[in-house]
Amino acid sequence: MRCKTHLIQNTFRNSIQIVNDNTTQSDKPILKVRDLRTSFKTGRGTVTAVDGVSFDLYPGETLGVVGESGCGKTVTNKSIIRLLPNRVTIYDPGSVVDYRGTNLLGLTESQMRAIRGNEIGMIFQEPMTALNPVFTIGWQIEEALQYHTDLNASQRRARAIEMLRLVEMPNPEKRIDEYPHQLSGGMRQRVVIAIALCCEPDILIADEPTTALDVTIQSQILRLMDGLKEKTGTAIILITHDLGVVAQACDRVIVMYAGQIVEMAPVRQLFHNPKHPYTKALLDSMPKPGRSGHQKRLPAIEGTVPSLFDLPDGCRFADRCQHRRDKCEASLPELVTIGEGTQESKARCFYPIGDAQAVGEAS
Amino acid sequence: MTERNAITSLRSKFHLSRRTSRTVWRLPTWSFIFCLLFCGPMQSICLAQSEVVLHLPMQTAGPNSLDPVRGSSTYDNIAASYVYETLLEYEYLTRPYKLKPCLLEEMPEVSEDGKTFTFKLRDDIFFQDDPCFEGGKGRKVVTDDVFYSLKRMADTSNQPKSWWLMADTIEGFDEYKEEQNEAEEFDYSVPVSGMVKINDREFQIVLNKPFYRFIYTLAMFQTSVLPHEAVDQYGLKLSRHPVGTGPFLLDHWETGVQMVYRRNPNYRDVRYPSDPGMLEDGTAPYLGYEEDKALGLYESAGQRLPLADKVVLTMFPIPQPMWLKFLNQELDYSRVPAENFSQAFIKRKRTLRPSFVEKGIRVVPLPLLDLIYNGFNMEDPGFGGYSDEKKWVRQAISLAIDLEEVNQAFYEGINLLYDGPIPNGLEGHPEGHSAEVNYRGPNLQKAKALLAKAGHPNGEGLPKLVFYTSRQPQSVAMAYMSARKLKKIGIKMEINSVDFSELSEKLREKGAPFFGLAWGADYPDAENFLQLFYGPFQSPMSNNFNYNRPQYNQLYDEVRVMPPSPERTAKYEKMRDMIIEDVPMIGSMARTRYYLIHSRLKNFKPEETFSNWVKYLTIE
Amino acid sequence: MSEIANEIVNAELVEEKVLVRVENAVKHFPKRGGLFNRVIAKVHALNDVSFTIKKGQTLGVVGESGCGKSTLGKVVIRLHELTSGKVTFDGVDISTMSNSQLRPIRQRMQMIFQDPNSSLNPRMTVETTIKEVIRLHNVVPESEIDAHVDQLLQKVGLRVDDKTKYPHEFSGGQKQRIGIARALAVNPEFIIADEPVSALDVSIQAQVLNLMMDLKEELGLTLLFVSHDLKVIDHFCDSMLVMYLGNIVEEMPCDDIHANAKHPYTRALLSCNPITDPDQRGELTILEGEVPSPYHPPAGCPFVTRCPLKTTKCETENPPLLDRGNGHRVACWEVE
Amino acid sequence: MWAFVIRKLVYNIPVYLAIIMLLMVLLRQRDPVAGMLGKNATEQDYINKREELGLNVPFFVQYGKLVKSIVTLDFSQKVWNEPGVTVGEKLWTAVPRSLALTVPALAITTVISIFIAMLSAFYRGRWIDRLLVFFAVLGMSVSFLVYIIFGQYFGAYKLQQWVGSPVFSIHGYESGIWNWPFYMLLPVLISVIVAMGYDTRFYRAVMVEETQADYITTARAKGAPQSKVMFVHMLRNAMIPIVTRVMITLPFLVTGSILLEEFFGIPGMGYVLLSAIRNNDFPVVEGFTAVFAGLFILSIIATDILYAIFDPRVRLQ
Amino acid sequence: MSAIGKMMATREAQKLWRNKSALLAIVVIGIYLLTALFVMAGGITRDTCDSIVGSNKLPGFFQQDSPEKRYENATTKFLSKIKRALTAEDVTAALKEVKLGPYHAADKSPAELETLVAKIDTLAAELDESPNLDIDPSILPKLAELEAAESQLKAPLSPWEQFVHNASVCLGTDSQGRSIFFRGIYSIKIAIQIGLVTALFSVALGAFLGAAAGYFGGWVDHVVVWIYTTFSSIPNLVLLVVLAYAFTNSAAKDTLLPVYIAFGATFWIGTCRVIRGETLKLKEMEYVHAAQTAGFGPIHILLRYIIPNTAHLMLINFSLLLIAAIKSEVILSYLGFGVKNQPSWGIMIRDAGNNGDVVGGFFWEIGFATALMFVLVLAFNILSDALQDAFDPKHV
Repeated sequence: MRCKTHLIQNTFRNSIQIVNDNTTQSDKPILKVRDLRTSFKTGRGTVTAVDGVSFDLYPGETLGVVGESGCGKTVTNKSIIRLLPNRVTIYDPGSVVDYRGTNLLGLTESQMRAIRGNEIGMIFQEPMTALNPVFTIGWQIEEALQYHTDLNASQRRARAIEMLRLVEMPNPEKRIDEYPHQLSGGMRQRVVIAIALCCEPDILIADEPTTALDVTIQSQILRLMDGLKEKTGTAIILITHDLGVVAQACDRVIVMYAGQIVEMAPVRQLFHNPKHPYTKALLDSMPKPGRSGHQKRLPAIEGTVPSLFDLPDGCRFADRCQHRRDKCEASLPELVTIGEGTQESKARCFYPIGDAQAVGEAS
Repeated sequence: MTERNAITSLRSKFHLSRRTSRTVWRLPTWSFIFCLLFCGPMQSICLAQSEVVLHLPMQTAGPNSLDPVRGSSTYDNIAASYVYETLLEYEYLTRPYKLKPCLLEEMPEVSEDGKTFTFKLRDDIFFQDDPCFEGGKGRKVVTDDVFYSLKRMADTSNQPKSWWLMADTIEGFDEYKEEQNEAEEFDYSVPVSGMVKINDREFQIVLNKPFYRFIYTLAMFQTSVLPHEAVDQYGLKLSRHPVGTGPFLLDHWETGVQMVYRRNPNYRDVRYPSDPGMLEDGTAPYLGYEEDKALGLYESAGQRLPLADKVVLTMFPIPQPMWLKFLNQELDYSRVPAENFSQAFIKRKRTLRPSFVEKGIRVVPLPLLDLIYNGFNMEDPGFGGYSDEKKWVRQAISLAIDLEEVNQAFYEGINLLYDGPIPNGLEGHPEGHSAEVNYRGPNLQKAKALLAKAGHPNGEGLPKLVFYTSRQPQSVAMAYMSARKLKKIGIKMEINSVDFSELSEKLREKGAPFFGLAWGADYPDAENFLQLFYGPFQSPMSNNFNYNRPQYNQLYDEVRVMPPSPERTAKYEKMRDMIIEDVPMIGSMARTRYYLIHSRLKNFKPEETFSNWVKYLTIE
Repeated sequence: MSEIANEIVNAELVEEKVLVRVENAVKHFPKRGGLFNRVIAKVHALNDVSFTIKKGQTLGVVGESGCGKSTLGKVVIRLHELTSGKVTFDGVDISTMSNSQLRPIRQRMQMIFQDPNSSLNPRMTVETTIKEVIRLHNVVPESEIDAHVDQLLQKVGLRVDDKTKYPHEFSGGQKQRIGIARALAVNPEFIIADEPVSALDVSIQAQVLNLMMDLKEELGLTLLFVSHDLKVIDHFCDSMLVMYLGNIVEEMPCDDIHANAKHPYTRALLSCNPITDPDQRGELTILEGEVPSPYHPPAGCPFVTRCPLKTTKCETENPPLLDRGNGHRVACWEVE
Repeated sequence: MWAFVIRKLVYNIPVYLAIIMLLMVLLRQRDPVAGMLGKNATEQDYINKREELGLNVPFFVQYGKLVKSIVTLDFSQKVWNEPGVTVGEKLWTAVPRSLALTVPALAITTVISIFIAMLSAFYRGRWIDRLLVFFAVLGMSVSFLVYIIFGQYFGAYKLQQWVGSPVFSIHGYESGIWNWPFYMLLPVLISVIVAMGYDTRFYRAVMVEETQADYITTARAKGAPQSKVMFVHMLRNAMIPIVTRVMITLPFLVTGSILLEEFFGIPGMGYVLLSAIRNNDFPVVEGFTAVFAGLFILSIIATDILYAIFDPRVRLQ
Repeated sequence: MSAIGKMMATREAQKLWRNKSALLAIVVIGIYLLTALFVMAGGITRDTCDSIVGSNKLPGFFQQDSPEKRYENATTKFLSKIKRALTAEDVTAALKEVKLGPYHAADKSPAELETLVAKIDTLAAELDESPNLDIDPSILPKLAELEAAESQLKAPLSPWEQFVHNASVCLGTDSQGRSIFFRGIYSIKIAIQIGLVTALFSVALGAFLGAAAGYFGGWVDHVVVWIYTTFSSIPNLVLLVVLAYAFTNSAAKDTLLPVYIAFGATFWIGTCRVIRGETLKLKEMEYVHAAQTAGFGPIHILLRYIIPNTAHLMLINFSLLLIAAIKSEVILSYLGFGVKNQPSWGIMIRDAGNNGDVVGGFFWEIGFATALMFVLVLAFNILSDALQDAFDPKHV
C-alpha cells in the first residue's frame, strides 16, 4: 500500500500542470461571478451575507474558498446553484453568475433544475445527513440520472455501480442496495460525491466536504476528488475553513472575511506571500509542526468577526488588524491586483503586506 | 482538452443525453384528486308507501327489558304494550277512564263480598307465532297461562319490580312466594289457594280482602299474559324477545336507537270503538266526546285493529334530533319539553305559534296524573319525626319554597300546583287545587315565625338539610333555586345530584333526609297515591317517606277495600289533609304534556297512564 | 556531591509525583436486545488502558472519532463508571467512591468541554454559573465570592460587566472562556480538556489555546488534553497518547514526534494531517479502509485492518504496549 | 422481530394487569346493585343480586376471574343491564358501527391534513401558509359539541329544507354500504372538520422539519423537481411521525365518538360505553377496556414494527 | 417561575414579542384574566348569575319584542308576584319580599296596587280576546297602556340598577330567565380556574415525573413509564367519567375538585412523555456533565439544570393543556360530570343544545358561550403557536 504515495504525488503534479496550462492559454472561464450580492430578510431586518463577490472559475481547476464560519463562503456557492430559500433571499439585480454565457440568477426554477446536478454538482459538509435515510444509495444515485438522462432502469443501475466504483467504494454491486446508515461517514461522503458526479457536471461545488471526517478519511476523500477531477475535467470549488486542506488540494484560493473577498491568489503565493493582513494572521495562528513554536503563545488574531448586522464603514478587518491606520477605519478598500506576472493576486487592503509601504505612501 | 474527451467517452458508454427541462406536475393538480374523494354517492331514502308506517319517538335511550315482570320504567311499559296484553284494558276514548275486557270475554264477575273474581277468557286468543312453540305456531291462551304469568311476579329470580301490586292481595299468594323462593327450585305447578282454575277458559281469583284496586292491577302491563314456552326457550333473553298476544310483533331492536314492530297477522278480530252517539238526554256519553267527534276520532270506527302495519319507535336521549326530525316530518308526533314550550306556543293562550300551524302541526294537551314532590324521610333525626316542633320546621320549609317560581322558571308556568298528594281528576283532589289549610309558599314571614316557634329562629340549631335529586341539569337547577329560598329563612341545604340508582339506594337505606321525586298514576284511583304514605309500605317498598301514622294507616286499610262512594271520598280528603298537615312532602305539581302532531296522524288521543293505544293510530 | 545528589533526587521526587494513575481501565457500553433485553453486544470504548499523569504535566490524547479518547477523559472524572480497572487521583482510588466521597476530589479536578454552545446552562447567567460552583465547594467565604468571580473573569479575558449576561449573548470563543473560568473557579489542580478548541474557528482557536497556555503556566495545572488534532496536541502538550479503537497504541513525549513516532497509525496520522504548505503537498500516507466497528473489533491488533505493515501475527495477537525507554511506549509487533 | 414482539408483550403484561386492576378499583367505588334492584328490594334480594353478579367474593377473586376470562378470550359474561346479552355480543355489534364512523373519519382527516400540511409547509411563511394555519387554529378553537349541534341543525335539517330532499339523515342508523353516506357521512365530516385542525398543525410541523433536512438540499442539488422532493423524499421521511400518530390513534377508533353517536343515533361503542358506565354495567366497561388496552398495547408494538418498515435505520431489538 | 422570568429576556422571547398576533393574543388573554379576577373579587356573584331577570329570551338590542312577548312579560312574572303578595296575610311584609330581578314592588299602598292590578287585569282580559296579538296592530295602544300600568307596580330603578339590568338582559336570557351575559362572563372565571389549575397541576406533575424518569433512568424510569402507559391504556372517556363518579358522594362533589382530578389524571401523561424525552436529550448536554463534574447532586441538577431547560416545553404544554381543559369541560359538562352548581360555558352550550334552542332559532346562549370560549381558546392557540415558533428553532 505504501506505493500509493508515489502515485498521488504524481497526480497532484499533473493537476497543477493543467491549471498552469489553462491560465497561460487564457482559456475562457467556465463560470464568471460578478458582483454577487446576496441578502436575507430576517426578523431583525435585511442582512447582506455576500457583498460584491466576483471571481472566475476555469475548467479543470480547484478553486479554494476559505474563511471563518459566517464569512459568506457557503452563501456564495449556494447562490451560484440557487439553493437558498427563495422566500428570504434577495439577489442584487446587478449580480451576475455567468455559466457558459447564461446568467443563472435570471433562470426560472425549472430551468435551474436542469442545471443542478447536471451541469453543476454539489457536495455537502455532513455526509451523515445529506443522504435520504429511507432510500438505498443506489436509488439516490439513479434518481439524479433519471432527471437528467434518458437511461432506462437497468442502464441507470449499471451507471450507478460504475459511479460507486469510480469513487472507490469497495464491493459496489452489493453496496448499491444498502441504506446510508449502513455506511461509515467516509463511505457516505463517497456516495454523495458519486451523486454529484454521476451526470458529469462541469462544476463541482464541495462545501466543506471533509470537515466532519477524521483526518485519515479526509485525506482519502481529498485524494479521491483530485483523482476524479483528473478523469472528468470537472472544475471544483472547494469551500473549507481548514488552511491545511487548501494547501493540499487547491490551485487558486479565495479568502473571505465578513461577506467579502479579502484576498484571491494562487495557492503557493497565498501561503508564501500573503498580501492581506487577515490571511497572514490566519496563517500565523495555526500551530506549526516542529519544535520551534512548541508550547509558545500563538500569534492569535484578537477580537471577533464583526456582526453582519453592524458592519463598520471602513475595512471590515480594521479593528482586528495589527497594521491598521486611520484610513482603514474611514473607507472600505477595493479588491485590487497586487503583484506581478502569473503569480498575480488580488487583495482588499490599503496597505498590503510586502509592499504595504509603497501603496501606503502612494495614497 | 483532455477532460472533454473523457466526458465524451463516458457519455458514449452510457448513452448519456441531456434532457431538456421537463414539464412538472404542479402541486395544485393534486388538489383536484383529493376533491374527488368527496363526491361519494348520495342517495335519498324512499319509503315504501304501500303500507301504513308510524314513526314514533321515545324520549330516552330506550327500554331495558320487555319482560313484563322485569320491566319497571314507563318506557319498558310502552315498548312492551305493543306485544303483550292484559286481562283488562281501558277504553281508548272514554274519560274518565273506564275498564273494558281485553283478553276476557266480559268483565269479571265479582262476588257479593267482593273477594272472589270470576273470569272467562276469550276463545280466539292465540300467542304470536314464534319458534318457541311446537311448529312455530302460536297456541291458544289458557287459564294456566294467566296463573303462570301472575306467579312469575312472585319468583325473585326474575327480579320482579312490581311485587307490591300483589303483596297481601291474593289468598295464599304471599305464602306461595315465600315457600317457593326458599325451595331449591321455584315450582310454578304448585297451586295457589286464591287462584282457582275452573277450566281452560274459566278461572277464579280469591282475594284476602275486597281490595278494590285489584281490578286496576289487571290492566297493568306487569300482569301481561305470556306463555311458559317462551320463558323456557329464551330465559333471560325474553327481555329482548317478547312473545305475547298483542297487535304487534317486535321485528328488530337496535339498542338505544330504534325498535321496529310489525302487525301481528294472527291478531284476533278487534275493532276500533264505534261512535256511541249523543245520549238520549242530549248529553255527551263521556267527557270530551264532542271534541273527539270533531277531531275525527270516530272516522275509523269499526275498522280492524291494528290500523298500522309497521311502527318505528325511535329513541331520543337528547331533544334536538327529535325536534328536528319532527319538524322534518320524519316523526308523526313529538312531546314538547317544558323548556321548549314558549318556542312553540303563544303562552297566553297555550296555542301554537302561527309558524307551526302553517306547517299543519296540531297540539294535543294532556294533563297528567302526576305528583311531583320533594319528600322528607320521616325517620331522619334532623327533619323527620311527628312532634309539633319537627312538623313546624317542615311546614316552614314548605312555606319558604316558591313552587310558582319553579313552575315559571322550569315549566313555563304550565304545571298545575295543588295541595296534597292527590292529582287533579281523582277523587279527593282539593277543590280549586288548594286545600283550606295549606303550607304552600312563599310566605317567608310565616316560615320564619314557625321556625322560631319550633325553637330554631333563623334556622339556628338545625343541621344541614341534605337533598338528593337526579343528575338531570334541570332538577339540579331547581334544587338550587329552592336552596336559595331556604337560605333566606336560615336553613342550609346541601344538594346531591345522583343517578336514579343511587337515589334508590339512598331511599332503600332510608338515608336521604330530603329528596326530589315524582309519582305517576298506575291506575286512576287516588288510592294509588295515598298508598305512598301507608306505614307498612315503608322503604324498601313504595313509602319513601317512611311516613307511619296509625290513624292514617287505619284509614288506608279502610279505603282500600271500599268501592267508590262519597264516604270513601271523604276519607280520601281526610287522609290528604293529614299529609298536608304533617308535611312529609312538599308539593305538589302535576305536569301537562303537550303533544304536537302532524295532521297526517289520525285517531291520536295520547295517554300516559296506559300505553297500549298505538294500535288505534294510523296515518293518512 | 551528596547534597547535589540529594537535591536531584528531591527534584525528581517532586517532578515525578504522579497525580493521576489509570490502571487497566476497561469501559464497555452495552447494547441490549433479544428476548429478555440482555446485553447482546458491547462497544469496547476502552480496552485495558493504563497510563499516568505526573503533577504539572500536560498529557495529550489524540485519536479519531470513536476511538475512546473522550470516554477516557470522562472515566477519569467519573462521568462514566469504569467497567473494570482503577483510577487513582493523588494516591486515592476514586473509581469506587460514592458521590459524596467524591465531592472533595471533584474540587481538585475539573473539566473543560468541547462545544461552547452546549457546555453552559442557557438559563443561567455567567455569574450564577460560576458562583454556584464556588458555593458548593466553599472555595471562598460568601463575602468574597463577588470579588473572586470578577477576578476569574478577568483572568480568562472577559469583561466583568458581562457577568450578568446569559450564554447566548456571547460568541463561541467567549463561551469557551466562561467554561474555562467555571473550571478554574474551584482552584483545581487537574483539568481535563475535552477537545476544547475543535469547535472554534481558526482565529479563535489560537486565542483559546493561548489562554490555556497562560493559565497552565500561571496556576501550575496538570492537564489531560483530548483532541483529534495532532497539530494542537503537538503544540500544546508535554507528551501524548495515541488511541485507536479503545486501545493506546503509542505513548510518547511531544519532543519531536515526527522523528520519534513509531507506530504505523501515528505515522499515518502525522502524514494525513494537512500541512499548511502547498509545496509539501502530496507526501501523504493514505490509510486505506475504514475504522472497524467498535462492536466487533478485530481479534488481534486493532489496527490490523488498515495497517500497511501487518503480518499474520498481527491478525491473531494484540501487541502489548511495550516501553521503549524515555517514556515512549508502542504497541506494535513490527516496531523494534 | 418475533423476539422483539414477544419481549414487548411480556414487558406489557404488568401494564395490562395494572390497567384491569385500576379500572376495577375505580368502578367499584360505586355500588351497582342498589340501582338495579330499585328501591323496593329487600335485604335478601340485595344479597342474592350481589351473589348473582359475583360481587360477593373478595376483590382479588373477582380480579382473578376477570383476568382469567380475558386471558382465555372469553367474553361470555352477561351484560348486567340487558338481560341475556353477553359482553362479546355487545362489543361485536357496537364496535363495527363505531368503526364505520371513525375509520373513514380518520382516513379522510389524515389524507386531507397531510395534503394541506404539505401545501402549507411548501408555501411556508407566505400568505397561503398563514391562511391555512389560521384556519386550522380557528377550527380548533370551537368546541366539538358546538360543531355537532350546529352541524346537525344546518348540515342535516336546514340543508334538507334548502335542497328539498333529504341529503343527510338527521338521526338514525341503518347498516349496509349504500346507507353509509346518508347516515354516516355528515358525522364523519363533522369529525373531520374537528380533527383536521390538530392534524394539519402536527403534520405541518413534521413537514417543516423535513423541509429543513439536509437530504432535501441534496435532492434539490440533484435537480429534483419540487413534486419529487415533496412527494418522494419528504413524504417518505415524514411517514415515520405520520405512521406513529395514526397508529396511536387506531385503538381509539373502537371507542367511537360518544357525542356524535348520541346526537346522530348511531348505536356505536361510545354510546354503549357511556350508558354502561352510567348504569354501572361493570362487565361491559371491563370487557371493553380489556379489549381497548390490548389493542393499545398491540398498536404500540405495531407502531414500532411499522417504524422499522418505514425507517431502515431502525432495527427491532 | 423565575426560570420563566429569565426566559422572557432571551432571544426566543424577543422573537415572541415581535410576533404581532401573539402580542394581540397576550392582550386578549390578559383581558380575560382581568375579567376572571374581577369575577373572583365578587364583581359578579353566583347569585347574580342564578337570579331570574326576565323571561325575555331575545337580547334587548336585537329586536323589538313581539306583542305576544310584551303581553306575557307584563302579565306573568311580576304581576303574579304582586297578586300573590296582595292575598297574603301580612300584605305589607309580603310586598316587601316581592322581587323580580332588580325590581321591587312600588312604594304604594296595597289599595293603590290593587287598583293597578285590577286595571291591568281588565286590560289583559280585553287583549285576551285577540287570538294572536302579533298579527293585530290595532291592539298596540292598549298593550302600551297595559305596560305602563304594569311598570307602575315596580319601584323605579336607580340609574345603576337600570344599568346592571340593561347589561344583564343585553344578550337575552336563557330558558330559565337568567342573564346570558352575566353567566357567560362568570364562566370566564370558571374556565380560567379549571384551565389554570388543571394545566398547572398536569404540567408540574408531568414535568417532575418526566424529568426524574429521564434523568435517573433505571427503575425510576421503568416505574414512570409503566404508570403512564397504564393510564393511557384506559380509554380517556372511561377514566374521566369513572374518576368523576368516584366523587359522587364526597364532600367535594359540588366544587371543581372532581373536574381537576379527572383532567389532572389524564392530562399529565403527554407532558411527562415530552419532558422525559427532552431530559434524555438534556442529560447528555455538556453543561449537565459540567454540573456533574463540579460535584452537584442529582436533585440540584434536576432542579437547576434539567427542569429550567424544559421550561419552554412546559410553557407550550401548559397553554395546550389549558385549551384542552377548557374544551373538555364542555364535553364533561355535557355528560353531566363537569361543573355543578355554577355556570360554565360547557353548561351553557349543553343547556342550549339540550333545550333545543338552536332548533327554535335561539342562538344567543350557545352563541355567546361559544364566542367567549372561541376567543380565549383562539388566543391561547395563537400564543402556543407563537411559543412553539419562538422556542423550537426547527419550527420557524
